[in-house]
Amino acid sequence: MTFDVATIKADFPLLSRVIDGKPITYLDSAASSQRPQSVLDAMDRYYRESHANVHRGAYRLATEATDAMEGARQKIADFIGAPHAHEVIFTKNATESMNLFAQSWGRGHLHAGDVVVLTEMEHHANIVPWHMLTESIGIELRWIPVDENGELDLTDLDRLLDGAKLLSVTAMSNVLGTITPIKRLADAAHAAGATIVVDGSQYVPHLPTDVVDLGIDAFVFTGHKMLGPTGVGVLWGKTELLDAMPPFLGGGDMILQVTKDGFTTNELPHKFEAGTPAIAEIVGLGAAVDYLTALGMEDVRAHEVSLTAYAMRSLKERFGDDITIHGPSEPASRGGVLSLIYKDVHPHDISQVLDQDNVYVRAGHHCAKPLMQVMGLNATARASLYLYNDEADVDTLADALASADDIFGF
Amino acid sequence: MTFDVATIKADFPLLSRVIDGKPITYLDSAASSQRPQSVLDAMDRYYRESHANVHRGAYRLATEATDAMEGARQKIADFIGAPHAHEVIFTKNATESMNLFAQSWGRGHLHAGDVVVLTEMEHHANIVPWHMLTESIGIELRWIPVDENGELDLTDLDRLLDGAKLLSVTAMSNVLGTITPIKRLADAAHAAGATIVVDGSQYVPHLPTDVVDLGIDAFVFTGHKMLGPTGVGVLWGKTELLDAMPPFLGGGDMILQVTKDGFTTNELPHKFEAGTPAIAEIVGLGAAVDYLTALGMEDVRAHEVSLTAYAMRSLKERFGDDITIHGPSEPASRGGVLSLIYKDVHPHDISQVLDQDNVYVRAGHHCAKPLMQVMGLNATARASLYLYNDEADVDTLADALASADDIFGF
Amino acid sequence: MAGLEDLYKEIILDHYRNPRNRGELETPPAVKAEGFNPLCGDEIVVFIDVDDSGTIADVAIGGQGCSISQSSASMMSAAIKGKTTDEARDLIESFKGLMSIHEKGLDGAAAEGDKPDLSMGDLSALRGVVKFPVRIKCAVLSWNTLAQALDDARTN
Amino acid sequence: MAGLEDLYKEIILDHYRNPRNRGELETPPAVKAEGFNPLCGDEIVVFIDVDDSGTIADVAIGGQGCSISQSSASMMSAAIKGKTTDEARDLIESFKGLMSIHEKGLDGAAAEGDKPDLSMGDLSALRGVVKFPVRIKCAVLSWNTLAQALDDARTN
Ligand SMILES: Cc1ncc(COP(=O)(O)O)c(C=O)c1O
Ligand SMILES: Cc1ncc(COP(=O)(O)O)c(C=O)c1O
Repeated sequence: MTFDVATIKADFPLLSRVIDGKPITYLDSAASSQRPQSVLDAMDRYYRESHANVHRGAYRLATEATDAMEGARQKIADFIGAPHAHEVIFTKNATESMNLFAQSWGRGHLHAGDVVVLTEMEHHANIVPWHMLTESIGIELRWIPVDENGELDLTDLDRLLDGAKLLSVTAMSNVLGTITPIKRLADAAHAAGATIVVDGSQYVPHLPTDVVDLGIDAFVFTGHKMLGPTGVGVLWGKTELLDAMPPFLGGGDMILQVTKDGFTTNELPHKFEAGTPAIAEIVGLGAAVDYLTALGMEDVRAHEVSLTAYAMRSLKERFGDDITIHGPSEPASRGGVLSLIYKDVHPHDISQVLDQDNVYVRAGHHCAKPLMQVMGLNATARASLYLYNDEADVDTLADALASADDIFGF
Repeated sequence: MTFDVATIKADFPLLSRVIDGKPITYLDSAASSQRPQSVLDAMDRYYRESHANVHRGAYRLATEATDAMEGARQKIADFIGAPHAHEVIFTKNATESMNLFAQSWGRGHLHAGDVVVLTEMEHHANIVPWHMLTESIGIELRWIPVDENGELDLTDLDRLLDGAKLLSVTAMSNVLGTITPIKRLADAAHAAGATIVVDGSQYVPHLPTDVVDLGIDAFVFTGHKMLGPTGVGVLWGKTELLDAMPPFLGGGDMILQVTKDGFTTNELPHKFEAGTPAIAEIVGLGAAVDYLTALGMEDVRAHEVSLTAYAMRSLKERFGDDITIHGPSEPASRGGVLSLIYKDVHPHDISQVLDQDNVYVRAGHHCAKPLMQVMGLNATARASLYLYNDEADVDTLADALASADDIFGF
Repeated sequence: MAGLEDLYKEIILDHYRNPRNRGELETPPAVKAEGFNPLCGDEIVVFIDVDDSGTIADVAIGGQGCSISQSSASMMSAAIKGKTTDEARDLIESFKGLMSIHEKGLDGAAAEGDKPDLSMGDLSALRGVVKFPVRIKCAVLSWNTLAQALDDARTN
Repeated sequence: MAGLEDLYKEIILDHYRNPRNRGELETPPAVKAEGFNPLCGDEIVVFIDVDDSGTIADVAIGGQGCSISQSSASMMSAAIKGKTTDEARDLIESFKGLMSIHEKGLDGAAAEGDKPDLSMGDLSALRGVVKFPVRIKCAVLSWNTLAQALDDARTN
């Protein structure tokens, strides 16, 4: 299958929407991607034909629903190279996944004074759960710094990891696009006797992923950024690690026995999936993974590298010093997340001006306030690229950006 | 609008499925309901036209998505009589709602030795979270007993509530159909100085609900049992109560400020909605509430009472002492949840036999093991009725049940 | 679609109605193991009394459950009584092979285990269960519980 | 659809480019309040110096944000300087009335507050913001922060 963006674009109903006579240019996939028709169809079909509650029913529909959900679990396990489907725990989003890990693993393993190492480029989803443990348990946080190029500064890595219990780090920054050296970080963490959990929210949608090859212990990501529906996220963890973690939410499906005096927990993955799961959403995420697999993640990555290179080159050519593109300058070492500063137009105003031309980018702190502070910024306008974007989208962005001059009078 | 079940049935695509040449008879709505076309359409339209991440974007699509989600919040608030939309907190299911309440309110208010009162007819979702607090904080649980008619035995209510901090109770049993006297329980709890939280998972889908009129402090329910999608649940709480609760999950959207040193929380409802919400599912639940409102919950209830009466009468007439229907004998004081024991055929086998005729009921402990133990049962076969069921469905159930005799040779 | 006659064979119903070795054994000398099916609530209690030569001298079955879990337990008890623990372990493996749809596909006929030599006796009547995948857990529950009891007997 | 010219009026851009009363005041005697817009990251710092007669003798504005939040803060600072705290509170109410789309609908013209008598001066240029509902929070941020500063000044 050749990677033909026009064909791909046609698979995404929303991208053909026309507003006020103009087509739309969607450049906010780092916040949330769009979905192909096949994902919508999979969910619709599930609801029209096979919906019933899972795991507990002996009748035909309940079996179909359970098979659909467990089939999706296997697909997702395969997609990230997980050795066992039962290591894939479904949550509602990456944020819940990280909170589950922090609360459950943290309660089992962390005590007052224990050290957790983060980086300055984390999303709030990988900061606030640890602040909460600082408040409840009294752990200590250390931060791997970010350098001027927007990469992790690993000079002091060994010192930072010394005596640490955990390293929790993003695989790709949602502000800078920086791809972090996860294998190296995993080795360093393990050498220091620490566990490593990785935030793959921006990574899984865009690069071939193999959790075993990365050498990590646990991994979180979210469905809606990888062509899947809202309402579903994943925590992957090694079996031994998950087995040793206490349960997080209590209720139906996660128990083996309940009496008035207590309860015992069910086996993986059920132990961490209390209550009725997001069945249709899990089925939808399975279809999203099918779509990505059919395209081939190597090709998705290649497309994005070349599009990112085009975007960086063409925006620089057109706007010169009037534009700043934050993050690594080398397209091959970053994702297609372009945090822009244009002249001294505030990012919020940039987004407003672009909106006039149906060009959709995000303005703000991107839930990474500590990083913004390190960068000395209050906000950026972020254009993010995905498999359905093409060079024409980048050109439209550039044209729309130029129109800010008319309004702000430069 | 008259309540015409044939018309209603036609709104639910799954109910017209034919398997092996036979139509299906869906009698498992207490586990999960089916969805009308309008709910599927609302979600599909959302994904095809307006999807973007909410709350953080200034552009057109992001505004549409935010308006769709917040519009649904208002509808749901209205549906349960909540004074303020910001009191409606979206979760992934009722189980998460109850865990959120238990963990967050519990941490703020409960200490070792404090008493929480439950009833013997609770679902595991309203038992296990409290067992977990027993383990972590050392609270004490007391249980309101269930009598032979399947109703709460309130003889000792005042003694049980004496000195208690919280009463957590279901508004309708998912095994027996029992409707509990919430107003009376709320008064008693408040008189004893206790807070009351109610599990409305089986109540909201079937009866007109007004949380203010019920006099309760907090309320949980789940989308998929009330014609909504999977992946969305609700916690409602009084503003003062929610304001006084510490956050539950940490991450994006729930913060006001984040630095490397700590964070401050956002206002309601965001404080409890970390990460990307189940946007499409919330929109779908809004459409479900529209559907229910258009039918009128008074009429839904009236239909179910009369159908339950028909079912109890006709099953008894046909099978006499060979059938036991657990729970209150008076249809007006119960929901359409019929836990059956037929001769000495095991419920699991009943469900298997019925499946042969595409009659779908649930067999098992229904996530209420303590109740099963009190009732001296290991399992029941549960047929549960909803607005799209009619007398013909009950008759089909009875015919299919009779065929168990052929196999088990009575 | 599989018919109910594949599931509810006469011999299965016979074991269900007249369960063999139903009861309890004194512990010690016997060991006791409990198994739960968290989905449907089935419970099986297995008592085994292993003598010094490693033979299962006595066995008893308790608990509650559906026709499949109860009859499987009953047949199992009959099959292992008087066998050595090693033979019992082989039988567990054979039975689980019979029940393993994942490797063999859903066709009952091809679902025979890798060790069909071991005499399965009445147990082969349970072969039809693989056509009803949700019921496999019912059939296997007592066997997993037996495996646990054998482990416990060893460590005692 | 509303055009950008409704939002980016010349006078707004003027206040954005040349913000009035930008800076800090010494605390005490001044009081300081900080406001955040958690969605976009805008930050406003308001300093007010209230004299014994209840007059806002001096005001200063700090922080970072978009053209709307910054120009609104600048205009606000000019409007309240020399006013009494009561007058400032009235102005907050009037301004919020101007911005309240919920009661008035999205039509800018009809969005005037209940107290249109109070001279809004340059501020009425912000009226177009109601056509861009997400930007209302930007416009209102400094006013909420002022309200907080006035509360603090009272309790001091
Ligand atoms: C009474 C009751 N409470 C709570 C729940 C849990 O709902 P959910 O599985 O959607 O979290 C259920 C349904 O399973 C229920 O019947
Ligand atoms: C790097 C990163 N981590 C975590 C998240 C949180 O994802 P979600 O909002 O789906 O929980 C995001 C996206 O918002 C992200 O970009």
